[in-house]
Amino acid sequence: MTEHEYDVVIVGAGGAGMRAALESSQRAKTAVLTKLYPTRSHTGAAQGGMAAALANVEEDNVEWHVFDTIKGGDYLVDQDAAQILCEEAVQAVLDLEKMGLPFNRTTAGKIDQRRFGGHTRDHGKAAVRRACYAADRTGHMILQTLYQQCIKQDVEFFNEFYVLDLILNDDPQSAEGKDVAVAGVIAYELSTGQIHTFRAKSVIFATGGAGKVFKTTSNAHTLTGDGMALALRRGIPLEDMEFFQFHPTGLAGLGILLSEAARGEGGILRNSEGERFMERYAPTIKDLAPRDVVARAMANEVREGRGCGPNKDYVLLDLTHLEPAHIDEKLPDITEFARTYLGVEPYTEPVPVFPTAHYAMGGVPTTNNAEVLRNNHDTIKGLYAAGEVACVSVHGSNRLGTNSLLDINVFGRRAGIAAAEYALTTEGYDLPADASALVSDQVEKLRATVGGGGTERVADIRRELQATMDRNVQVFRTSESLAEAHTLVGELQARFKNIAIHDRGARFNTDLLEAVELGFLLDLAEVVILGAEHRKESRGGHYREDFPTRDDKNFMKHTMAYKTKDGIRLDTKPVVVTKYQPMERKY
Amino acid sequence: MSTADATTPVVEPLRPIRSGRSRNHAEQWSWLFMRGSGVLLLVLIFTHLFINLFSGDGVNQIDFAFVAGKWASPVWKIWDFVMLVLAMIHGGNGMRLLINDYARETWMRKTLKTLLTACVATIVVLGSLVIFTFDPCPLDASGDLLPGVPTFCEDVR
Amino acid sequence: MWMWVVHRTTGVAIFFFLVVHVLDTALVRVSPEAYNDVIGTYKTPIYGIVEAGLVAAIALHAFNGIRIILVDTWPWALKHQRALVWVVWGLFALLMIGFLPRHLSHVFGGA
Amino acid sequence: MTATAEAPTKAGEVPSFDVTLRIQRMDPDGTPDHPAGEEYWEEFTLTMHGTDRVLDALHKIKWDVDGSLAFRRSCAHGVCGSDAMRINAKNRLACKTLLKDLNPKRPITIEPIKGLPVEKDLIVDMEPFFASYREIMPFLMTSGPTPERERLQSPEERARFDDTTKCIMCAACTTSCPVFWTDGQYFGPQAIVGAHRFIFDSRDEGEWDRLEILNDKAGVWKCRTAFNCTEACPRGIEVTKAISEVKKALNTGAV
Ligand SMILES: Cc1cc2nc3c(=O)[nH]c(=O)nc-3n(C[C@H](O)[C@H](O)[C@H](O)COP(=O)(O)OP(=O)(O)OC[C@H]3O[C@@H](n4cnc5c(N)ncnc54)[C@H](O)[C@@H]3O)c2cc1C
Ligand code: HEM
Ligand code: SF4
Ligand code: F3S
Ligand code: FES
Repeated sequence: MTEHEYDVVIVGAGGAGMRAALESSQRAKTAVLTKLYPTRSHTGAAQGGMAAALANVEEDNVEWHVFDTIKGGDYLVDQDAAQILCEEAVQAVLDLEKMGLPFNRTTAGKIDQRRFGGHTRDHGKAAVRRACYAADRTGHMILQTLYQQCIKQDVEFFNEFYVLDLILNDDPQSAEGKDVAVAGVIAYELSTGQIHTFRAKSVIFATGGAGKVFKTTSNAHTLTGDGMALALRRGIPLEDMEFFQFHPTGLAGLGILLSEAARGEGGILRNSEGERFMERYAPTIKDLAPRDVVARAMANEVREGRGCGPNKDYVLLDLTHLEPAHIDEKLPDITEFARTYLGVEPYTEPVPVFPTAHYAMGGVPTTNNAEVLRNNHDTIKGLYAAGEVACVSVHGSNRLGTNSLLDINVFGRRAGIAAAEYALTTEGYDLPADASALVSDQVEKLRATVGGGGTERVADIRRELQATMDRNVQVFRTSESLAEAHTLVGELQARFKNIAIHDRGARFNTDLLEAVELGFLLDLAEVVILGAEHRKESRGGHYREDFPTRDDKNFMKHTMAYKTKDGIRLDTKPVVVTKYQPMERKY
Repeated sequence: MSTADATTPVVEPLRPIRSGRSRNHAEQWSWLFMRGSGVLLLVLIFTHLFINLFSGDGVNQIDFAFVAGKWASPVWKIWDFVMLVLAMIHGGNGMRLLINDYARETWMRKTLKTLLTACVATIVVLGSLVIFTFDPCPLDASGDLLPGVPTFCEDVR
Repeated sequence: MWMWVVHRTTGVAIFFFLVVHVLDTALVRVSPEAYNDVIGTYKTPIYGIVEAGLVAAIALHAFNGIRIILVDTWPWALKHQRALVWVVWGLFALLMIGFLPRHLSHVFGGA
Repeated sequence: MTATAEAPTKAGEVPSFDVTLRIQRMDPDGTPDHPAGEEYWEEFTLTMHGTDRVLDALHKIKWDVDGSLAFRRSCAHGVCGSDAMRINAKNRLACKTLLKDLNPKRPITIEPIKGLPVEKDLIVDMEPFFASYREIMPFLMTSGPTPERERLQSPEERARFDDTTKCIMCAACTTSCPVFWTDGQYFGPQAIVGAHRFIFDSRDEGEWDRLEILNDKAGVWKCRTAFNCTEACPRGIEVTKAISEVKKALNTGAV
């Protein structure tokens, strides 16, 4: 075991983690712990763009952006947070440009912007060009640029360190008003199998999403919701976990994402009859409606028998009317995905697509300064969260495309500043002598299963979990489907206790870590299902066939899920409404 | 907290060059030389080979007299000299690159490079001496022409 | 990659040949007889073949050297470097077709 | 191993076939049959489908046959750069290589990328690779006051270095370069690609610092235009071209 001591420890080196590191490392002694090399983080997979009302190509303003964000999130958005997000957006984009990010340019040399789903001019009148982009690899360029700046600043990285526990000085579920603070984190070093303790005055969680609870997903294999699950296990609530975004255009059967930019650049969705069906669902902005609307429309077309292909289980994304040169310039990567993985030539053939699990709107609840909340009022001193792991909540029940790259930059920066400044004011808390006990215990137990009596395989349980989630908790949900999922996940959790792994080794034991990650996924799946069962309405990404309308009277509030000794306890938290009263959501 | 509005401190510019390695552009010159000499060598060697092996009677014509005949002309003397020097430096430099690539231990590198330099130097010196002190009509101890000298030697006498 | 291996090997081969070649030519300073003796062995069939190999090596090295120079300096050549590899082999084949029969007839016929 | 097309497939069903993977393994902790650090080959025969990639086959082994097989992966669609490996003697991304494109009739050989120390099975130590990248100062360098809005750049200026911005640092290029194999000293093509991205960025003013570094013994002049890098790059970056543009800049003194 090795012990370390830092002012600020950042867990995760995606966009949010590195943006925070840039701020924090200038102010305080900072370490970044990441289970992947920073440049492997899934921020790099983001394609379409980053929203900001720069008004470089047409009239636009922050207020319209705020409105779109709130409406897009079906009014479950905390409006003060949305205001911050959109106001700081302009500076966030300009900051990245100054760090060297190679945005696409207008002929005048300014940052170019394009259309994206749900982003409109003047409160919904027409689609607006708000997404700043670098071809269809905006996230890649953000990740690279932030990493480069981290190199410039000599940020200290601990690569391939898996954070497996969070240490607080007290129980976060203790009475309101009491001081609960962070003491540090425990990490497992992949290359040696060693356990490291990090004492820290501040800890920032930036561990990204949890898409792997689903089978069909645009998320990486490594997006197993570690940060959320760790927080949950230590008694910190999770907010709005039932809201998961299903992105309309995943490559059929594979889930690999084709950015909304494809539609932003003019791509059209068609059913088996060749009909542009979005005209029926969203007459004004058609294919550029928000993702929940489009995903549901697609799933509905397939259900009503207008799906394409031998099994009639997907629809088509048609780019054939676009100039090949235009496609090459604006959408080079995603068209290559279609070629590589489906053997489809997008210049001449429409591409088979179907909704894919994409983004967790929910997560660890935070204030607008990224401080983690342990109930509706109190923060945990020194603990911060930013990025997809967090729920501020700027996305409400449905995130608008390009608002997440914005989120990680705005709130990543805020988290970095706040964490460092707090760290400079405190001595921090000492780790207890047995701080790493839980982790070493967990690791040793798993090692001991090699060749032992365990009969269950990690992969089998994971496959069943993902299949259940896809079948029952996807675009359409009912009380029956959720109940089925609930029972199944319960069974899987029981079976998980009886697993056996193969690899006893100390070095690069990825077998062991996959088992740990499955544990996280199982915990999170339960929270997602419970939240969805409880929310008897349809809103944004959560659609209950048995309750197909939005119910502001009973459910205009955030879900808060707490893990207690007796299982998950659900509670609610009010939504912050400042200017925009809920209205019917039409596009 | 209003911390998020705090301005970002300016980052000190880094030392201009971090890499502590030597840089006297030697490798650039070597690279340019390889290309320059390559082109020249192409002309020199192909002509050389053409004359020696292809034209006339091919390889069979080569003997002392043939060499003497060629070197009677200063053009061929210079030609062969330039070719010799360029080829040896080009080849020698090429061998140096190989040594750099394959010999990992410093002592090995050093030894090989010393050997190489010695070898190239000897060959260049020896070759130049031969070309420029060449006597087409050497005499034996008794003052007679050695056998095998070109026929024109008779006239010279 | 394979052209790089070829270039390297031929370069080294030529280098060592050149060393030997200068040494034997140096014999012209010793005596015509000594020189002619050594050169005489070049005219045996075995040496004839070695000599052909040498010409082949030089030709390949030289043509490929030119290809490398072109690729380094001329964007068109860079783009079509694969085609140029075939051009190198083509030129090489042509040269050898021109040279070999004649050389071998000198070697095997004449001596 | 012969591929056996299975009994007539239903319409729309992806045909399946048998394929053998021959994987180079090494366990730093040792196994009952192999001492620590020994490199050995192991074969696995699997039934796979037409749309499956090499990564799917590796997962199938890891998940269903032998959990100790170690390799890196994350995004599974060729954007994170985790899973470069030597597949049938060529560097590729496992997640971007379809089995059916590899002639599944013959065993598919899979080795770790060459030239970096192997840590376990297909995992190599990437630190030397990233160290080279760090050394070329891969960040925008500017002088003078920071403008309030964005620095202007025309689409043409932007296009100049577009190709090299695509790099995902998978190391497929560097570890396919024969010069890098012979000599760990060489910065390797990726570092040059990384430098190229800034050298030709009209906003950057550090180009001569970087060019000086690349003018070094370990720099661009080590490149023997072997083109392996260009052929290996999964992002289709014209790596040799980028290197040649850097050489040209050094030779002409103009960027
Ligand atoms: C295919 C795709 C396309 C997208 N396109 C867009 C778009 O166009 N516009 C937009 O705005 N948004 C887009 N998004 C969403 C957006 O990219 C993500 O939400 C965002 O990048 C998340 O960033 P992050 O920093 O929170 O997490 P990530 O980038 O996922 O980083 C997570 C980090 O946490 C680390 N980590 C995780 N667990 C642990 C642990 N236990 N210990 C240590 N480290 C850990 C990982 O190593 C990693 O470094 C897209 C998402 C996907 C999947
Ligand atoms: C005939 C005309 C010749 C041409 C056009 C030529 C061209 C070249 C070029 C351009 C290179 C540099 C390759 C690179 O940097 O990648 C080179 C390398 C080399 N040349 Fe030549 N050359 C010729 C003759 C010779 C001769 C006569 C010798 C031997 C004495 C020789 C030995 C070498 C060696 C050893 C190398 C180094 C190879 C390497 O590092 O891979 N060359 N040649
Ligand atoms: S240049 Fe290509 S091969 Fe090399 S690291 Fe970058 S993406 Fe990989
Ligand atoms: S493979 Fe190596 S030699 Fe040059 S062209 Fe590529 S870096
Ligand atoms: S897994 Fe990300 S590139 Fe292959």
